[in-house]
Amino acid sequence: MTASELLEVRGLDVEFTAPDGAAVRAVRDVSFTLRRGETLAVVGESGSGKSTTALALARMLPGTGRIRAGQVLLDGQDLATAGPQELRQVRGARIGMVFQDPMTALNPVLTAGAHLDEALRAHGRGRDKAARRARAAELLDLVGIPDAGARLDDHPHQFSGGQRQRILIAMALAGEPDVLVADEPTTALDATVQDQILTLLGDLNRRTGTALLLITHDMGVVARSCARVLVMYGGTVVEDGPTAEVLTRPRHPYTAGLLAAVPRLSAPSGTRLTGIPGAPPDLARLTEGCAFAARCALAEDRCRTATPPLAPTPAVPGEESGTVRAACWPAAERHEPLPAAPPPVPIDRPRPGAVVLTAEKLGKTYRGRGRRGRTVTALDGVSLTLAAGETLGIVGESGSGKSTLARVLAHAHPSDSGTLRLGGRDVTRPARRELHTVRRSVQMVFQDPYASLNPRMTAGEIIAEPLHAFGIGDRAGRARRVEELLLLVGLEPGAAHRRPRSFSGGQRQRIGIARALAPEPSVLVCDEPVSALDVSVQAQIVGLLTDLQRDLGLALIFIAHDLAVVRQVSHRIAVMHRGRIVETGTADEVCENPADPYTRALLAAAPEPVPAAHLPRPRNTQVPA
Amino acid sequence: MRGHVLRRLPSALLILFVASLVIFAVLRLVPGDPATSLAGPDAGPETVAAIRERLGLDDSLPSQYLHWIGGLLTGDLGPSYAIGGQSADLISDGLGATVELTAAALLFVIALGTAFGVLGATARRGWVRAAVRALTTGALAVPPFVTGVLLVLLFAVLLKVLPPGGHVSLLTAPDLAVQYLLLPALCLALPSAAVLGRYLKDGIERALAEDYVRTATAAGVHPRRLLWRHALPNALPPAVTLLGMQTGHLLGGAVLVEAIFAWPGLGQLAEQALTRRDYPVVQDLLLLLVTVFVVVQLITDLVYAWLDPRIRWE
Amino acid sequence: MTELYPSMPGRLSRRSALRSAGGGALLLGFGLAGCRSAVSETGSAGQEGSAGPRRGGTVSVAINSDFTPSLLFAQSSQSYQHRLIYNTLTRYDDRLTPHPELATSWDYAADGRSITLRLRSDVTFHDGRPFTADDVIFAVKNLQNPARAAQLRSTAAVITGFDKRGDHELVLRLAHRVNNLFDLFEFMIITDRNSVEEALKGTRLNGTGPFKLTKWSPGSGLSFVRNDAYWLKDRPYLDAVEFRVVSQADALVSSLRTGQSQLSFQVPGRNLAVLKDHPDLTITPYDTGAGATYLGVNTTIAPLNDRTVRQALAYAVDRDRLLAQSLGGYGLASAAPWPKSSPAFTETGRTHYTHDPANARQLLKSAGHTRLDLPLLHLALPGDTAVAESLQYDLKQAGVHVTLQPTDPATAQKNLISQKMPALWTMSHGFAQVQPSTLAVSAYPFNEARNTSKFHSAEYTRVVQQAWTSPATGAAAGRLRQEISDILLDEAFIIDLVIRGNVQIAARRLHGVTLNKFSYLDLDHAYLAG
Amino acid sequence: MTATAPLPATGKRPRTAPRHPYRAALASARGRTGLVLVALVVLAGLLAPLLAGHSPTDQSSQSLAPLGTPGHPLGTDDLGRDLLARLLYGTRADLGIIVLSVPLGALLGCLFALLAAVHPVLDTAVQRLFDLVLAFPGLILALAVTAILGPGRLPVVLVIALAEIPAFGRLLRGGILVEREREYATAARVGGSSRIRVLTRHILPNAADPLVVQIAVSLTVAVFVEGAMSFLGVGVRPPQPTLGSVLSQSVPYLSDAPHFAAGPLITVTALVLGLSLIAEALNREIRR
Repeated sequence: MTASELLEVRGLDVEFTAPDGAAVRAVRDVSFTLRRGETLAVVGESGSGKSTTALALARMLPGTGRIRAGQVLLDGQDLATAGPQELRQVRGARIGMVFQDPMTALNPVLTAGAHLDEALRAHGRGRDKAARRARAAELLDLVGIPDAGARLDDHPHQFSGGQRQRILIAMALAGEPDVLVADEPTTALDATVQDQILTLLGDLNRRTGTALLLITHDMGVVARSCARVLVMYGGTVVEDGPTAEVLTRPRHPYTAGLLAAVPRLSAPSGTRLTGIPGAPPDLARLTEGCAFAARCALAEDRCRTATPPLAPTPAVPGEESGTVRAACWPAAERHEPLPAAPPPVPIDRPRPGAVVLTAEKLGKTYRGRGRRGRTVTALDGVSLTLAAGETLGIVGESGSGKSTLARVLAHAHPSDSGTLRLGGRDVTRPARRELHTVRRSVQMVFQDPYASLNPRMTAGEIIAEPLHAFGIGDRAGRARRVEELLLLVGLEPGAAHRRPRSFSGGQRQRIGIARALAPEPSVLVCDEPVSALDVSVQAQIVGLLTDLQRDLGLALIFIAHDLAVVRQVSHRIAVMHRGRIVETGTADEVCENPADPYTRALLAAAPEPVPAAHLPRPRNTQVPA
Repeated sequence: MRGHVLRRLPSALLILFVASLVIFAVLRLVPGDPATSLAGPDAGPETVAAIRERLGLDDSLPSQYLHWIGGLLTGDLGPSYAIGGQSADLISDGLGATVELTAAALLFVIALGTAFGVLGATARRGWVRAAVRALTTGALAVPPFVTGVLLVLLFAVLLKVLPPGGHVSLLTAPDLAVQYLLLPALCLALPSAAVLGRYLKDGIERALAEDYVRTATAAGVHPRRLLWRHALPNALPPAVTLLGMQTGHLLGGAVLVEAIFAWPGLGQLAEQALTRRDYPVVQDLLLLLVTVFVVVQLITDLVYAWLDPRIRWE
Repeated sequence: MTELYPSMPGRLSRRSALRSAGGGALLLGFGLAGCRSAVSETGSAGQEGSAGPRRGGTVSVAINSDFTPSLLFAQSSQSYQHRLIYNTLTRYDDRLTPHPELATSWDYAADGRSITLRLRSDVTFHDGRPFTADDVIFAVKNLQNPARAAQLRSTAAVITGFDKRGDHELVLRLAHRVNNLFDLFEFMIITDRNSVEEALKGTRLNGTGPFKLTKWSPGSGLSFVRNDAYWLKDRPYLDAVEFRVVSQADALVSSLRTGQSQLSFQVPGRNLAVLKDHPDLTITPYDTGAGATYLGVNTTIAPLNDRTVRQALAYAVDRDRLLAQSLGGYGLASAAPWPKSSPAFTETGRTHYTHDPANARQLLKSAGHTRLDLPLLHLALPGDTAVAESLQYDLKQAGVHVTLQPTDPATAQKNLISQKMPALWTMSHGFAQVQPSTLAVSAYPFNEARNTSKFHSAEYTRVVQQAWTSPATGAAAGRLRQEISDILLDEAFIIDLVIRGNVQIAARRLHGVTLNKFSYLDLDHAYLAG
Repeated sequence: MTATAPLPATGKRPRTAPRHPYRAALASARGRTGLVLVALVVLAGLLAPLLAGHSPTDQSSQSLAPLGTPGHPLGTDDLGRDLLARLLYGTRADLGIIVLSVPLGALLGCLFALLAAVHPVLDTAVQRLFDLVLAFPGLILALAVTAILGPGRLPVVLVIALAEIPAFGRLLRGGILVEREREYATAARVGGSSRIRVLTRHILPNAADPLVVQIAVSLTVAVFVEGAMSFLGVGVRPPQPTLGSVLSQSVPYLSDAPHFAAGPLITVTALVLGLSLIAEALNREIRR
């Protein structure tokens, strides 16, 4: 181990005990090193074990988690076997950590100053309270909180999400650690805020020499922030190498598939992405062999029987050998890049028909609770039209009013002002009977497939609920229709008898779509339908929605914060900001020639998975897959 | 804060008004008669009639109600029918003793409840957790009338370290008063302490699983501080609400405990007054207890807001 | 309330050291270790001395219900303080012979229609005002007022005229002869006529008794100090008396066991077992009988209007078991209401009915019943419930199935005096311990004119009136008493079960405590031995 | 979106559908112990007529017989009644009371909570009603109710139910307020379900979880209240034994005949312990 090797992980195995008593190996045989001042990304989808790996470093595993085997050497000290006292001295002082959700990671009853004070006093930084307070103010200033001294006495709820993440970073820096472990630090944040936070992390790395271990699912974030990347799948490292190399010339089929599934802002409207078929593996049921074998197009027999080791791969043209390691039998013998994935396929979709939905000057304000009754204007004169067979994309950051718009359009909430027409009829404030018919033609798909399905009902009951509500069919007829719908969204009919808990995220979203389609609506409002899904699954759902539109002639409202996805699926895009639509136009036009400064800011902040410098114009490139 | 109090005032007054009606009505529904209980076991009808006349029990019910409420509004709580003296004097005498008992019990509830909660949630040693569970289960399972007698047997009869019952005012002889106070307060507090302990245990376990505790752990904060500075303050606000409820229970439970420890408080007074159908005393007393409950609720809300900064700023 | 706790003796004994240590451990955080202890020694004495009578000391009396000023002139469950604050005119001995108190001597007129009382002249009230014949006149007139609810009102009402002969001699003229005038004199406390309304509110109790009331703390107790100007020279011995209200039986027992209280008469029989072997306590049963537990029968409800059925009930109950199990063995199982000290007591009367379920069934059968279903009302208090349960079981053995109706005392009282009792009830009555005739004119359950059982009989009325208005002694009196007893036993509208005497539990060092016939506590000669 | 959850996200194990949380709770070690304890007590109550060798009301002259007396394994009480029989029948009586009163209180509480969900004005009214019930000292209430209704099971059941109404009502009201903001509720509304249907079919089943835990807690409270009422002489009509009445009858003999109190104390403790274990297990599973 050289002096520059700060952290070395050897053969790390982490195990959890499932509620039924079974042992689940969440991380298996993970090894990597982190040098002083280095930036390393660990990327993977849900269940890949990336967060567990990060938590295991400082022995912060929750619940039943334990390190079963392996070493975590920090300057030669093995943290895997360290006592509580030693660990406390390492946490914060040598390894600083930043977690995903800034909304819950700060203690609501403590002030920002108290948080920093806690972190400082834990390692005896600062002689007394006053000294610590001064240092706390410095730290807040360092992470870019304006008017730091005065804000020390504010509580977390008085800060914005981005500011909270900055406070967390300040906390992690309080002990002047050698390495900062950031676990999905920007996932809960808007793109523009994400951009600022990533910039901050980069600056800190450069200025203080703190090494950065960044855990993320987002290839764009990896490309933007880290020199080296570790790709994890099914609890193991499948690929490891310099970011530029891995992202442009992936060796492992999973990495390639993942990259192919990431929507590119540069991809034009009306194209289709290829997702990875299947779903990530069940860790409790993993046996010997490559975890990805079941989903891999290139899998061979040995992939299913023996676990491939993480080994250096032969050099491919344009790269010096041995910089990339991959855990893949075929990759170890391949001397050329993986066969090129097809470029995004343009979909043949019918021209949009007649206008079905018109909104004019919709307004909606929420009265804040509490005695001041602070009001929030969620919609401020929003007008739009939607034609049959058309997809209107709506983008905006949190608080822009896009979700409110979705709910007003779907009559989940009434609007305060403006008019809403459906097929020429004024349906702004429909009577009870009329509301019923309106709802039948406008349905909604929700963001969170976990929250939008009633956990107490079976999939069949959930899908049949609108049929029941609109009085469609008798009992047997409804059962047949449920079966049809399940097939339509790509689920087996047998799924009808299972409850939401037993489905994966993507499957749940399919159930949500089936429910929305049940009453045969003409308009489907999709509120962030894919933002809670893994990238590989995201592509499948987007594809499904596009197919359904084509087959059923649906008019779609597609709301998202990710411009790349929106561009891909939409005919037209409306950009929302502070309750207003600041720009509308065809999808390609808005993305290529944005007129509004806000749109430009949004576009600039969106991280691209492959650094531009390494990538020729996407249209001509053979995107590896 | 003043805004909050003012906003709650109308509904508080409404509760009191409805409560006064309910109290009045229930008391009239209860069989028995102040005059017959006052007349003694061997009285004839003329004696009863004379007493009814004297107490104004032959007036119409609305007029009796208005007479009572009118008196209250002018600060006159009325005479006691059966016990003797003025209702106001009896209540103020008992109130002191009950406030002492309830306050001491509340202290016990807080101290024991916190100990139960913290130990139950964080103790590493299995036997400590088992002991806490045994204590909380026992406190809930053994009724106060048994606990009380057992406490007296142990501390007063066997060990002879504390008096078996009775009351000395804290104002006149605090050192002695505390000795009289210990057992009844403990007896009254145990069930509530067990409930609070369970609640806090749950709250602390929940809080310790929160992200912010992970944040603090990652910053190297000592487990002790994690508990006291991070987890506990978050478990407290809901516990305060519970404590507010429990104060009502403590006041109610005083009926039993005061009897066992010969504690001359409102519980004994209430029971005595109800037994003798001393209408004015029962009415005043129950309305007072409802008022106390309403005020405690209000205080609970304020303390909650004080403990939870998010409420303050809304 | 200041003096409800005796102070701690000076020398630190081993026990008190232990106590300080234990108490200190318990008082942790109160910073009180080493302070005064609230645990008292058994009765605090004055100076050291021999076992003989001596001055000084405080006695703490545990009572189970508080003083009720509005019932000052009626006999209630709690009359112990009456003879401390006040005096009566005369006092009975165990054989019902009156002895002087405030009245020094008396003469009946030959026709029994008037009596001349000579009063003590050296008596003053606590406020210094001398006691005169006017105070006696007031006391009698006061009891004639129905609002006072005095049980002996009928006797007081017989006094129709007052002839004062100076301040200390008085002739009472009577409407007719009564033989229970001295019951009245035993019962009637002489209060200050100027402050009777205040007395009824409990604010000022001014009497001539051996102790002055210094404070009444409702719900907590009463405090008395020695009346230095008491007319009985060098009495009382005690400096002070405390009454401590301890309503709950177990708490009462604990108070005595720990020496917190030195005297009580109200420990229920069931709770006495624990005190029996206590080294510092003595238990003294009084066989004079202050009350009796009875089974009341509503004679208007079929088939209880049939005397045979009532007699069957009287045979069905097992008085001895009831006495042993529900009353701790303190009392006298008896079918007649009279205690042993009563002139009406006879052993044949006592054992007129004994436990004989077979006979009971036989009687029921003869009345045409094999099974009866009846309600039985009782007070919802632990002791009363045990009695009722015991009765229920016994009656069931004779084929009488009763449903218990536990009832709160106020409702029971209302039912009792407004004649609304169900078929059966069980309660206690008093007034059998004095002149037998008083029972039938003063105790409501036995009242010939109007009673809870709704029992009427010209014969009973005649005998009672005759007994009341004839001389208290002599063969005729004895015959009339026997007649009353016979009627009561034969008619069985009130089925007496157990005569309950007062049971006195006192600290071994406390001597000279007595009660009068109405349970007024007399501490004139009481003292704490060294 | 990614796994910060410790365990590989549920729902990725199609091999077995996850068990219903209640069943999982009862299958946990804690839940199983609790279940066994409660089951023992319940069985004792149910089988009282078979297990007890005597009638619980038969008296004899053999008062306060000690443990192990031939024919009376637990001894006898002051009136010479068999303590085993009284314990078993007492348990039976208590079970009868609590299984009636707690569901009744829960039902009424839930009805009020549903009423509160209809309109803000009703909500305020219902909340004040709960406050009012909570504000009355329970035992005084018990004395009054029993005085009005007369002795017996009914007042005991009513007093317990009354005391439980606000507990359940407040809990469900809070749950409904939270759940109706959830997306699945919005989804149901958008899907055309009527208000009533959204409330009863969607929100209610999801808001009901804490109620199940509360039932376990309330059963404990109910036993407690029954005991207190027996002690105050307003319990079940004697001579019918209940755990509370046997206990309060044993109080005078606590120092001389402790076995008198031991039976009911152990039974109540087992019940309370069992219920609290079940409540904890449920809580854990529901939160999971």
